[in-house]
Amino acid sequence: MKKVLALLLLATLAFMTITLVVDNNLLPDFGETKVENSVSDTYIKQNAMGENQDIKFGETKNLEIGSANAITGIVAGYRSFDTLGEVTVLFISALGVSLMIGTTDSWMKRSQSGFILRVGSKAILPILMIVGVYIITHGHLSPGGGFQGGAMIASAMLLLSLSDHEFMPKIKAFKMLEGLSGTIYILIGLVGMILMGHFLQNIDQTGTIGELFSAGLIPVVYLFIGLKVGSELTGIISDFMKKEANI
Amino acid sequence: MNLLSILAVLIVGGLAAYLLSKANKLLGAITTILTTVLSFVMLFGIKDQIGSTETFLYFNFQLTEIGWYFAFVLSLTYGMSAFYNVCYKDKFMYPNSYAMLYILSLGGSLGLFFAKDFITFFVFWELVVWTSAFIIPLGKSRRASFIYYVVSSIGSMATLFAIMWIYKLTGTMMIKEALMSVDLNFWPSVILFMTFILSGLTKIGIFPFHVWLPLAHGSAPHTFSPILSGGLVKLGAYVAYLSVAVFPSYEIFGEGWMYRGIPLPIYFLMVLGAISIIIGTVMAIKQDDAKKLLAFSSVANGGYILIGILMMDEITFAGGLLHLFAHAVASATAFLTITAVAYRTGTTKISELGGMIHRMPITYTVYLISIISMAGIPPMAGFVSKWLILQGLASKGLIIIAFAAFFGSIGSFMYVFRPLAAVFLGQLAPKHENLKEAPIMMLIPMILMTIITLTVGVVPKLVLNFIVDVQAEAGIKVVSMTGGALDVFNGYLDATRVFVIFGFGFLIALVLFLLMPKTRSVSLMDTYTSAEFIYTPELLHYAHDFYAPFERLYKNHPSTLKLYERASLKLKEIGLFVDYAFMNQRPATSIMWILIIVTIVTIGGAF
Amino acid sequence: MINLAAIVLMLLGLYALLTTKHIIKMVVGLNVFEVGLNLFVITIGFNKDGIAPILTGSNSIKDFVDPLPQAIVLTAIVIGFGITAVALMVARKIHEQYGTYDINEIGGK
Amino acid sequence: MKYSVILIALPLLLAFLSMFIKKGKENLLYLGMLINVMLLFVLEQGTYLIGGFERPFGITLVIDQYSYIAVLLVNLLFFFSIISNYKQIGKHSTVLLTLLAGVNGLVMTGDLFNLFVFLEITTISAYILTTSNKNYVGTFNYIIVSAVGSSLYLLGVIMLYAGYGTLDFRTMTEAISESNMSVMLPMLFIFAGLSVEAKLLPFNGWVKGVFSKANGLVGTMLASIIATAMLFVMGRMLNVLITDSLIMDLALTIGIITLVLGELSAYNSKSIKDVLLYSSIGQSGLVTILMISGLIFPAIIVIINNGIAKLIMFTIADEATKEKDDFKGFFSNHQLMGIAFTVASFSLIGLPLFMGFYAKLNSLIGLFEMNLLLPALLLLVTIVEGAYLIRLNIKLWYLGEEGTATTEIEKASQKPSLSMIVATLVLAASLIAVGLMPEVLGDSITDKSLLNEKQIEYMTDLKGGM
Repeated sequence: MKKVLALLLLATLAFMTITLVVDNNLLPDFGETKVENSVSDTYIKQNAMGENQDIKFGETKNLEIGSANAITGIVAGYRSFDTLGEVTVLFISALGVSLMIGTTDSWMKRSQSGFILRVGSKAILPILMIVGVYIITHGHLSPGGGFQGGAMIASAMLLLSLSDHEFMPKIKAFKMLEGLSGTIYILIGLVGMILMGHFLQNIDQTGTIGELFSAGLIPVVYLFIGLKVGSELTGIISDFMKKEANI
Repeated sequence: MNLLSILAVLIVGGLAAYLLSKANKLLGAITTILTTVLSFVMLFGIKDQIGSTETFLYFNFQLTEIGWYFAFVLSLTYGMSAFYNVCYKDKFMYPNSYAMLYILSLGGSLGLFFAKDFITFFVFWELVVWTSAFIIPLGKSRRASFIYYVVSSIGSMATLFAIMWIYKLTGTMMIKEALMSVDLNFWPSVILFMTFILSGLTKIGIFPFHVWLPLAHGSAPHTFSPILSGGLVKLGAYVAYLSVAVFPSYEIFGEGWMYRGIPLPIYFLMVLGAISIIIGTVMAIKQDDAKKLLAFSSVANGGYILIGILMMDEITFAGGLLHLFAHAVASATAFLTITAVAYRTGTTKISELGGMIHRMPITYTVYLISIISMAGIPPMAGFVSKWLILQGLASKGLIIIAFAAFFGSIGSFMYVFRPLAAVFLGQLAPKHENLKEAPIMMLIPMILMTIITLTVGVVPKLVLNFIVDVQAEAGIKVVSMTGGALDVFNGYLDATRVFVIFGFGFLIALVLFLLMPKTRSVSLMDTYTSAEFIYTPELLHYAHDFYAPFERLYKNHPSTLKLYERASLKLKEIGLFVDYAFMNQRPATSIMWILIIVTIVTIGGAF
Repeated sequence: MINLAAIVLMLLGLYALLTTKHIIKMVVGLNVFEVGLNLFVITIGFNKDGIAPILTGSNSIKDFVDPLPQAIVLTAIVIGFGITAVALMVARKIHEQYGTYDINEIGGK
Repeated sequence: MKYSVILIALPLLLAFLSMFIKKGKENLLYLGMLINVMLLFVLEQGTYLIGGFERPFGITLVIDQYSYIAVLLVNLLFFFSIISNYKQIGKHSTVLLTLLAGVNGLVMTGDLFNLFVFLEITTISAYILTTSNKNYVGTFNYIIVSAVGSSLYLLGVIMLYAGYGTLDFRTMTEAISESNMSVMLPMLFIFAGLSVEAKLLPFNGWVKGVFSKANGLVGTMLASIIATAMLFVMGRMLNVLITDSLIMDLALTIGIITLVLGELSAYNSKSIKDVLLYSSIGQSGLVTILMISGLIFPAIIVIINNGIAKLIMFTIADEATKEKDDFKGFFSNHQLMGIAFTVASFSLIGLPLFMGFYAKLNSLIGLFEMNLLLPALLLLVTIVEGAYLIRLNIKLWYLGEEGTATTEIEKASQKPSLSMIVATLVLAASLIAVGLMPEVLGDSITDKSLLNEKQIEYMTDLKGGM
């Protein structure tokens, strides 16, 4: 009976929202969004500060943000305050999980991992780590960035701990790494405030677009975000592996 | 010596009482006496500054005749009852806050009478409400204070609604200008009138709102009940005056339906007053606890006062105001005597007492005189005021209201006589053998009050002069007095001559009493009936349910308190529904509600 | 058409939340709801003949897709992860406290 | 003006630093809290650009007259809440720091998506705080419902972005007022999303599970600090962004339902904490009504009054029900706390000489401009509110069964911390001070005397200020 009612309710809601979404003049139809009438037009042309120059890969120098990947330009440049907030969200959830699990070092007993897993993980692990680091460092050039690279490093850690069970207890430094990278991220922001006048402001020399050392502080910021996300995810995974301290 | 100095004395006195009585309780009690009596005396000092205005912070005050008269009545009752605090000082849980709240409630009521604008009026009104709401639980019951607060907050919120409505209409907060310049057509102004007067009705204890009176007076601390029934009930009369005299009610309702010259809304209120007289009298007869009995008598007398003030003609209005004074003094004295008895015996239950006359003769005489005035028997002040009210009602030809007034007077003989016969007369119970008379500090106020009742009864001109000024200020025809005698529409009342005749009659009765042979008094407790041993002699004591046959007439009468309880239960059920429907700890319910709201709005939006 | 599919996906997630009794399934339902939401956010920025907003030698910035929704989705996904981690840990504590994942039995206590 | 971002950045910095030190994390919390309070003296109004980019492109922190009061209030309430409940901090000092940053961000941000991020920071810190009362089912319910709520908010914001192309609050409001596109659906989602956290009635199924066993610290954090921030955010949304008439009527009806049902269920509940939680639901309903009918100035006073009163009452309620649940006559041996509690409850009812009265008068003036029914409803609800608060006060002050007058006072069982008594008394004194001299609130708020002028329309620059 409850299921039927819920289904009925959601069906009417679906019908209503779809009719409203399709034939109202607010949302452009699917596929016809014009970038021109939105803020992201300046994000792409990177002329928020005013001077408008056409951007060619490899030539234009000292753009506002100077990152080839427009999304990284937004995430770590124009709206990096959001990213700071988001990193705190991850930080608190990792902290919350460790608070709830309590300080216990009794780990869940798990059966010995299979032969294929042990050998296979040894082969895959280096590839995973290299690709992860690559994605973090090339955040401003190719798709991806700190969060995606951090997740890959964490999955490498997970693979490692699945294969041999003594690995995870040995790691103590993650909490420190987490705190360190978060602090540096805010220090970059404060330095930006003192030097350039506004919190989290990028430096002027953003190099030529498309090169590795371009887009000013953004790769540095993304590097620390990658480390932070990697350590936090691993921390969460290790907490879930612990047994509840029977307090 | 002006308005602000009196209020300053009271407010500062209240705080000082709190600190002093923390040091030692006696000091705190004495400060209560000093401050209240000082304020009573200072009132006479500023009698000549009528019309002077003062401002402090954002409160502004103005001394008016009516304000002065009410302040005079209240500070008299407060001053007299303050004497009891000395003897009752270590009978409270919080003696220091009792002293402070006691004085602050007087400060609040005086500030209320002198208020020039509505904000000051409402601030001091609420000050009185919550100070008394925190004194009542010091007595026997916490529930009484809760019901008291709820009923009086119904009234004060209604008046706040009317005040803000007037502010919207006239744009000014000054009481006089605002009430004068209200121009609404008939029915909205009726709503405005009813909501404004509501707080007065709840305070006087008129029919639907009389529920808190017996509970609060009955279970308030013994020294605060006289204030409650003598003083605080009169605040409602001030609001009634404002809404009838200052608010041009007779002109505005003039063209509506009239009954013998009284407009419809005012006549409706007078009917309510009449009903509360009947209810008060009938319920008072039934009570076994003396304090509850007197509380119900305040309900009845509140009805008289309201009818008097609402009539707004020279006879009944003067009678109403005089009755206000007479009832304040008489009921305060009656409560004081009951408190004195309770101080000695520890109980106010009529059936447990008896024969107090042998041990406490002075308290007995004081009680006798106060109930004579309350019942409206000639030589006392109560008679003059009730007589004026009845004259006015008869002259205007209001049959129903006059019937209720007569019924109330006759009924009052019955209920005042019950404590007299059961508590003071009759046999002294063995356990009260070694009882002493009430202490000196209690006797002083009792005797003073009886003297006042007697003198006003004999020479009503003393108080009527004040009332005449009030009538002049309110623009009503002034009650005419030729040489101490009040002219009424069919003749005149010369109170002093009436007193002389009564005095002469009293003398004859006294002589006869002394000459007649003495009766042999038999101790009640050694009753013996046909070899049957009585195990519970007090059941046969005639004080035990005194008016049983009369009470059987209306044994299962409907009680308004049940009505209030049922309403409160209904509200609680709604609260329970909210708890059940929204608050269970399943995410599904809240999400269901969110989706229902979103669906309804989207459907609404689509069309 | 994908944005309508995204809306349907969201409602499926809500259906799961409304009807399931198992608290872990509720967390899964919440995730389905958030995936649907993220899909909807992505389709807002979609342009038929646009390309990924990454500048390389061969393309130019004229025909980029709108990058802002993609940046927002990045943050939304990470926040969704944070909430799910905390929710799962709380679910585990509930299991330790009541010994069951069924919300009706838990509600009873 | 630079300092406004430090109010957010500094607590975060200290939160990250607190990972390094094992013991003594509380000192970082006290440090961050103190610096934030000191920064308040230097705060002045203006728009702060994050990253140096102009308004529609970068994120801006806006402190206009509206959020100036909000920032002052939120930081001071946080300060007093920590002082009076420092015993219950335990392992939560880092989470409290992020909560402080999140709440400051909520109130100051001028960007819709940034508001979503700070909303998440605040709610997740709140989840972890509530786990301290071991009622995990309540926390789980809270997580699921407010996750759905904030996702709905994000859905609304994205729809508005699709239509108007900007995420900045002020450019969005200007774009909406110029164009005549139908914005009903996104505003509905935004209102639904925010009202989950602002505790409006049909959306607040989570409140009872979280509050009924919350200890002093968690109770004050949720009922006083987060509630104040959320009501300020709700006020900004209802007043400036939501212009669709259907949604405004919806908000008004929900506000009225919440006010009436909230107060009635408070009247029905027995334990102190239930009474307080339902009363805060009622107050948020009242704020919604005032905000929707354009009475911003009385709404702000109601929020301030509710914030301070709830802080006092929750701390003392937790202290009262620490040992035995029957708190009858608790104040007989804690008279100072009793005075603070009674002052707070009187100010909540709106009795004269307290801040609540000043708020009630102004809201009545405003409501009377609209029609006669709303003020009548407000006053009827005040009667119910007065009833259950006075009943609570009498039960707390007076010992003794129904029929007997008690004279002796039982011995005090536990000694409350000195800082709690001082903090609650200072707050109670502030309630009285504002009640007596409303100009104490600072001329920026009440540049008119109490009553002579109609309620001031100072929010004109808000329409442009954000």
